[in-house]
Amino acid sequence: MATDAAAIRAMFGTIATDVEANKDELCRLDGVIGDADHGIAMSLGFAAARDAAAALPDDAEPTAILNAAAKAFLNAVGASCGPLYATALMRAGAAVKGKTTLEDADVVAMVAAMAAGIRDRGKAELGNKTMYDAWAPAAQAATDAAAAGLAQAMQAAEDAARKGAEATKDMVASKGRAERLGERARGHVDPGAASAVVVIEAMRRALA
Amino acid sequence: MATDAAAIRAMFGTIATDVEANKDELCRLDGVIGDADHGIAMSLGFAAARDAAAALPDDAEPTAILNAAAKAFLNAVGASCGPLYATALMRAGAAVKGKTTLEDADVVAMVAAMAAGIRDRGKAELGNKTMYDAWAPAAQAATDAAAAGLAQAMQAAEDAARKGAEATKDMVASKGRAERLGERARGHVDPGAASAVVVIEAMRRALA
Amino acid sequence: MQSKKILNEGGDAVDEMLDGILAAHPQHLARADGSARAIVARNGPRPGKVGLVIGGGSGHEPTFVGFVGRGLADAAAIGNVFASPPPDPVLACTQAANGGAGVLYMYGNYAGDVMNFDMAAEMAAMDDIEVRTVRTTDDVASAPRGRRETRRGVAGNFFIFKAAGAACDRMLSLDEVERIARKANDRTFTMGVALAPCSLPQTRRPNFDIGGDEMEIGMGIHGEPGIARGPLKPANAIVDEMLDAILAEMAAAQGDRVAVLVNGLGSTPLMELYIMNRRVRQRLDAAGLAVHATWVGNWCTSLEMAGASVTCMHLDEELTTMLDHPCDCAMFRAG
Amino acid sequence: MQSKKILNEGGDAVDEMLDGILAAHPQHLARADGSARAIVARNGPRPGKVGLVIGGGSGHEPTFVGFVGRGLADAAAIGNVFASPPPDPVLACTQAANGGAGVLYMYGNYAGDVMNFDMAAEMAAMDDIEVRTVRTTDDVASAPRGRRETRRGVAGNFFIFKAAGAACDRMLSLDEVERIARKANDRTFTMGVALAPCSLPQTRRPNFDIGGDEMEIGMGIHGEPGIARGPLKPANAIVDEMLDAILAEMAAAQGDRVAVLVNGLGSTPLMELYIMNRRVRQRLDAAGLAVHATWVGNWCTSLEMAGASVTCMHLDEELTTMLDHPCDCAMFRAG
Ligand SMILES: Nc1ncnc2c1ncn2[C@@H]1O[C@H](COP(=O)(O)OP(=O)(O)O)[C@@H](O)[C@H]1O
Ligand SMILES: Nc1ncnc2c1ncn2[C@@H]1O[C@H](COP(=O)(O)OP(=O)(O)O)[C@@H](O)[C@H]1O
Ligand SMILES: [Mg+2]
Ligand SMILES: [Mg+2]
Ligand SMILES: [Mg+2]
Ligand SMILES: [Mg+2]
Repeated sequence: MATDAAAIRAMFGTIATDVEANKDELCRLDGVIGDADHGIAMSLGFAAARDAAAALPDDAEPTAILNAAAKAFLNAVGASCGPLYATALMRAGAAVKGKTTLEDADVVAMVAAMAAGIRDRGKAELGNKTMYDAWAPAAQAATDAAAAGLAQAMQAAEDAARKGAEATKDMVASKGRAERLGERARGHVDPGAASAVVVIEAMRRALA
Repeated sequence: MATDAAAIRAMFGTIATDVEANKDELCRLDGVIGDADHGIAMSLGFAAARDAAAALPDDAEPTAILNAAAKAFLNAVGASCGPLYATALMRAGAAVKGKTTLEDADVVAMVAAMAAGIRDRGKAELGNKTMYDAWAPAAQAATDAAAAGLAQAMQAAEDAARKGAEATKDMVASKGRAERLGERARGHVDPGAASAVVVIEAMRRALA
Repeated sequence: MQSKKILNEGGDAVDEMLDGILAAHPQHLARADGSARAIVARNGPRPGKVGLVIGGGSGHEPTFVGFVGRGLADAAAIGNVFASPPPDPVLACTQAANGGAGVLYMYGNYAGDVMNFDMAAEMAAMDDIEVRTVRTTDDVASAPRGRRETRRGVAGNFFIFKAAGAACDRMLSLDEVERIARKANDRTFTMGVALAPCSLPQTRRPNFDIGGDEMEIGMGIHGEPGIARGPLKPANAIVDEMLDAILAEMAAAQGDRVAVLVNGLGSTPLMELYIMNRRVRQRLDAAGLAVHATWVGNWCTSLEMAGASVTCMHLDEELTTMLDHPCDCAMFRAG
Repeated sequence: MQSKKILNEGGDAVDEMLDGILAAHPQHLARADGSARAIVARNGPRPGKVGLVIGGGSGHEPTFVGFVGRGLADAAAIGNVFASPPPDPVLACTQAANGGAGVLYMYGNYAGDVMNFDMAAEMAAMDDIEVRTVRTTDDVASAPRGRRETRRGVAGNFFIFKAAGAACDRMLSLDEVERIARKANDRTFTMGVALAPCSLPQTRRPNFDIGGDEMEIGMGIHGEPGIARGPLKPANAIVDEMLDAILAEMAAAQGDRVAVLVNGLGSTPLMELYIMNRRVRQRLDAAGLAVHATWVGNWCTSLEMAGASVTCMHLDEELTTMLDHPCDCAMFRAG
């Protein structure tokens, strides 16, 4: 199944809907170890991304859509997740530059590019208790399972993201707002990792 | 039973204790139609009055005690009840001027003088929904029953005060903080009338 | 459960607060000799100037103590929380503020304040100090228009005291100062709304009950009930209700100028107050009125009550001059 | 039950607030061309002057927008509630503040702000504007002394921005301004305590849970957990805990001078803040330190959070000069 511009537009719709549905829970998670706004920021960001994607002409290429979504997300949000997802989406756009329709491998490359963008922007490493702890294993799993087809690759990504997010519970944060909590952050899932699962699951449902 | 300076000192002790015990309830009543501080003001005022009375030399006359108590009450409190009780106590002092011990009739005169002091200071009339609605009938009842002895006179005063306070429930206020409430003040006892009952009952227990 | 407060003994709160104020503002404020509750401006009182003495209960900070300073009040008498000061500190203020040209008392129109300040005025008369009194009555919600003189004084104090203080600072006579103070009061209109109660330091218990989705329209700054209870409305609707009442009372002509105060009662954030101001400006623009100046903030509080009020002062040339006149107080500067 | 707020749509709160701010303070503030969230001082930026751009999430008013004005910040970029502004308004501020002598970014040290301001700095570099960055890290509760650079910036912004803004206004070079800003940050120490949560306009739900008799020591100004939960203590004990930490860090010599800020988080009344200041002064006196100036009030808030912080700035001659330098902002005047 090839992924065209319309599918990418639809993907932003799915992500926006799913994030909106999880908004309160994400705010609640952020309230425990952060500042209680993560659900708001994510829902604003993906709503803006969806609208920006929808506003482009029908013949816009995937890269243009991803770039427009990145810019819209960033300007609607700021915060931590703004630069992180904006960079992720711009890198996704760069990864598929020049293509009108994406092969399965391109989609997997897009996911991997997003994870790398988050890492580079946030200077996060594995185990820092951030969204990167969901995105990194997701990208790795998708890449590893790419040969088995997009459906399996994206399912593997989702499963790995979920496991990665769950694992942030046992971590002490060393990036982001929770960084100063020390031991008190332990026992609580990182909100950015939790929202990464929502995003990756939505991407799977939309694209695979 | 003659009332000497020691009895008047003791009276302030009794009033202070009783008002203190009713402090929270008086604040609660004031919260409904006023500013929730009447219990605080009354307990501060009578504690100061008690201490001022106690600080005078043993041979101080009743008038001196009442004047010292008046001044101490006023300076500890301000508010509405400060000038009202300070005036009441100063008038009580004036009513027994020159006496070292008070006959029963003097005590009744003292009660009547207190009611008159409150009326004059507050320019209150009967039915204004103020402490005067308890003090005025109390003074009248004590005067009417004076011939039957102090115990009966003071009991009559207490009963009349209680009835008067109860009757403020049905009134619309036209003095004090509740004045602007109009119909919304109806159904609630005036806190100053409620505290008057406490004061008059304490005076009965202490003096009669 | 008791309300949470950062206090030592509740009964010591007012005196400890004043200690903290004097420690913070030694250039502006001092205690009058021998009176813990009479706070005097270091650079205010001077010979030939009418003295302005304000005062009232504590719990409204920066009102009253924060408005003591050159160009505004010469002294403030400080009562217990929500309780008028007794006559003694008022008299101490009077003596400190007296420059031989008479003294004006200004305070909110409450039974307790009236009795205590009147007693002080009688005592001052015995000292041969001429005292006049102007009580503020800006709360339009507290009595019908026909009984303006029985209304409460609330946040409009800010403008009314300011105008009178400027008149004193400009060395006008007691007659003139009194006239300007009365005019300032006559032309100042406030309406407030409360969302949640405060609690007194000594009781640490909410001083009134209100439903979780209700507001009280016209509530007084000590938690006295207002005009009506109703469901909490959006900011614009609340402001519209306030402005409807204020504009009707003010009866200003197109092109007239007003000064605006959007005042928080204690725990309503500046964000909400400025959102209110946005609507106030829309309404005044629509009414063809020019806004000469706007203040937004917690200027007349009720401890940590939630809610806000809007005040409009209907300016004329003289009041504009008085408002623009500089003042330098511990908690308020203008000009 | 939702928290009560005076709002229209929660999502419109920040933009409506800015409308209300601009309506109230037209002499001081304007929007930068084409950017709703870039607020510029009318009389701030000028040729040859280093531009000072500050910013951060909304909900801390009067921080940041209230500190825009001549003698302090030239512009502030305004984010959503508790969220860093994106690079675009920061860049708009940078262009507006640029007088050809370089621009200094100052903001609290939070991951989101770092990423967004760094992106803006990269964009400014493409416009050939030299940008330096000094992040504030005054919250002693947020990391051990050895990791000072990872600490949060909180109410101490007040002093640190003030010092840097004065340095800019005195036409010092970008190197000098940066040096002074870093020194101001290095010598500023804050410790806070929270008693009750705030709630965001969009969720209207308390942003953290806390027991009815508890306080959180070292809580951040967005409700981030602090060092420890404990029973609510009396004011003096709370201040002592704060001052013990601050004095240990500050390591000042007898006779050294400090500036003091007792800051309310939103719904803690001035009464309580001044009671705290009383104890602060007692402790500083006992430590042999001289207090050069004190500010008490709601300068760096967390919407309607209850609680307070104490900040001490360890002055030297240069910082004293900067603090005394006049500034004229919409919500803050000095000198
Ligand atoms: N440096 C970083 N690298 C990667 N992810 C980060 C970094 N800093 C923060 N995050 C992520 O951002 C999330 C918080 O996002 P959000 O609540 O939107 O921002 P803020 O902390 O500014 O309120 C955290 O849970 C974490 O997953
Ligand atoms: N003018 C008046 N005459 C008589 N009593 C009055 C008058 N004004 C107020 N009061 C009494 O004072 C009581 C309130 O006292 P208090 O709470 O101490 O003062 P405040 O209203 O100043 O808070 C009222 O309940 C009423 O009984
Ligand atoms: Mg967050
Ligand atoms: Mg009362
Ligand atoms: Mg009272
Ligand atoms: Mg945030």
